[in-house]
Amino acid sequence: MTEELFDPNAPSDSTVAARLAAEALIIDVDGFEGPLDMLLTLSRTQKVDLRKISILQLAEQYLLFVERAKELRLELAADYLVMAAWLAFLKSRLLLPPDPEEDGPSGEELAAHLAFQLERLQAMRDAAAQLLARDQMGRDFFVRGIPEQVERVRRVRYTATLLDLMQGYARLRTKDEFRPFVLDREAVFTMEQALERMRGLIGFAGTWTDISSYLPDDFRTDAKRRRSATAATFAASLELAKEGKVEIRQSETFAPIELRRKRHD
Amino acid sequence: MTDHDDEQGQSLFAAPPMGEQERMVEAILFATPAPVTVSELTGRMPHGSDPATALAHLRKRYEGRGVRLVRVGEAWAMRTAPDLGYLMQKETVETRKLSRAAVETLAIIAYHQPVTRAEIEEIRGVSVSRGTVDQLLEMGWIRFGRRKMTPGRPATFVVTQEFLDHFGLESARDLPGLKELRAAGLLDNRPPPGSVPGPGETSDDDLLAADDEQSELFEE
Amino acid sequence: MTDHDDEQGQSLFAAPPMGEQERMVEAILFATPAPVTVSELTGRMPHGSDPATALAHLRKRYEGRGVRLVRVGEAWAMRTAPDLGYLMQKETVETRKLSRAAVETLAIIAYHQPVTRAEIEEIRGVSVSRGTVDQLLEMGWIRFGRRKMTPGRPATFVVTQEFLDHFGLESARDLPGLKELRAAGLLDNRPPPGSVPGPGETSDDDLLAADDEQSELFEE
Repeated sequence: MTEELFDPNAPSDSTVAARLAAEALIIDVDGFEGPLDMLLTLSRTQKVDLRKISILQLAEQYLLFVERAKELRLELAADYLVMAAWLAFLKSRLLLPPDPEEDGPSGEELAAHLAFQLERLQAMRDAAAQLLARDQMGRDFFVRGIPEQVERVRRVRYTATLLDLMQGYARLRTKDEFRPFVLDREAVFTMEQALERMRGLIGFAGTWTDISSYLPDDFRTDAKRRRSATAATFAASLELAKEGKVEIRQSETFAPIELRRKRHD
Repeated sequence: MTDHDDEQGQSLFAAPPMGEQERMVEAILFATPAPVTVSELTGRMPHGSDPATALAHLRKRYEGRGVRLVRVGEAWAMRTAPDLGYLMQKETVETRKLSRAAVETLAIIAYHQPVTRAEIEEIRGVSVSRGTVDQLLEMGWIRFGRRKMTPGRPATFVVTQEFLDHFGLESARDLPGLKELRAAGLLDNRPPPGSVPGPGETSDDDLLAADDEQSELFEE
Repeated sequence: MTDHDDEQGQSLFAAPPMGEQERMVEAILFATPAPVTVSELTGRMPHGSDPATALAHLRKRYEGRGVRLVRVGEAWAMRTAPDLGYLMQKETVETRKLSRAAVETLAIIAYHQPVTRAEIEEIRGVSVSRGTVDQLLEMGWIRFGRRKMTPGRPATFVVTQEFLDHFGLESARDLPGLKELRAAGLLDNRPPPGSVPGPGETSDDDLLAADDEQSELFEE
């Protein structure tokens, strides 16, 4: 619809054409899909290959359009004004000699990219038209009109999301009974602990005493803890015997092991 | 093929050659959602056409093929050859969530690969059923990796490219680590309901340390 | 993985003769309006069948007929010959009138896929309305592709088999003018020098990554 705004046989006087175009654009600004679309439409007035388009001229046409819109006190959408500001900047870059102090892209580079964008948009429009011109299903060719009764056989496909996977893993790693690489010391009474405990108690062991009485209270009832504490206490007793601090005796196999402080006579 | 060319001259406008008419009947019968009568064909085909003859030719052409031209009352339609009826089964795929056991096993393989069955069981704390592993193998999400150089040379499992594709990962290394899982609120330090919090509850540092150890353990 | 099974099956059950296989493929494709993949054919045909070869024979058999065997992406379907379209009753739903925005968006997705919303916006110079994308999704012509491996992991869009089917394309590589557009550099995602105003502003990284993935998609 917007294409019709421009008569292809109009006089090639670009300023007249541009003015006419600008007027038409103002009336029909709602018909445009944004500033890039409008630039593409404006570029048609140059009647040259998009690759040879004068971006400077295009920028001037666009700025003229915005000026006219302001004169008519028409409100333009923000992105049209943003584009106008950018084109004004581009125009100054193209007209002024390059500032050696400045690092940014040159006016030519910016202009070339805008030309590329316009050409690409036009190419996509042409591609869309070519696509729609193809033979289409339901218009040029048709599918089977009487599908056969096809019996459905159900097959189950299993699926999971990344979230399921991570949650599953997190669940495992936070499971209380699961700590595969951290030694569970809850039920372990170490020899060091036993030694420390016995060193404090040994001074009172003047008479033969069953080593089981040296087990800490909280390691007596639970079988696992008791086993660990017994082993540790026994090992600690041997250590103390080696140091010459205690004596150990056992009357027969499996009889209670007893110890007392070694007297130093 | 077109031994009925003589019909051409019969009308003011030449009817299409019989070969063409046959194509037309074929296309119309194929696409029309109901059986088509001869008079309907006559109405739709160019003037001077002879659909009855075209139908006869077409019927012959489809003899012994996978589809046949059949008469339905006064009309004609194409139908699958009766001996091929058994092919008319279509699998419908029903998508179901993977079981918790399978998800956990898969997660362990993804995070710890290459990993042996024993290692999976150690981490899950329960034995891994054959069915679970088979299911993951069949889905193409895991495969056998290289055997471990440990006594018994146990087989290991690794995840496949298909797995990575399904989950949109470039490599298993892209799986979020424990820190990220925690940041995302997926790793809750509170024990799951039902379990008794013990005095030796693992701290964040422990978990992270464990993670390090574990990668050491599984890197070979 | 199933090599073993195949070998077993082949030795136990002889595959049907090729002529029979051709009939089977014919019957299955006639019965179903939607394109059928080779793997679905394999699944429905007797063990040891070679649907790819049967399809090649069948395609030849239907050359120049009123219906044709056409390829649609990875699948195959029977369709009427386009030159006979005028004979058909167009009571079938006319292609819904697509807005200019929708047509352009569709073309951009087809030619640039996989493409993010930001890239579509960069090309069109305007923001893409939800409705446009929704309409194309609803028509089944586009779907979500894999997320981009760029910051934010944006979703991408790709065209579907239904899209190919509708426009009679064998694959996305057969899009009209694709080669020329690529040769002219018009499918490159050229990063803007500095920043360009517009809602479709995209970072350089995104654009470069997009370019890689695109070439990946089309080079197969």
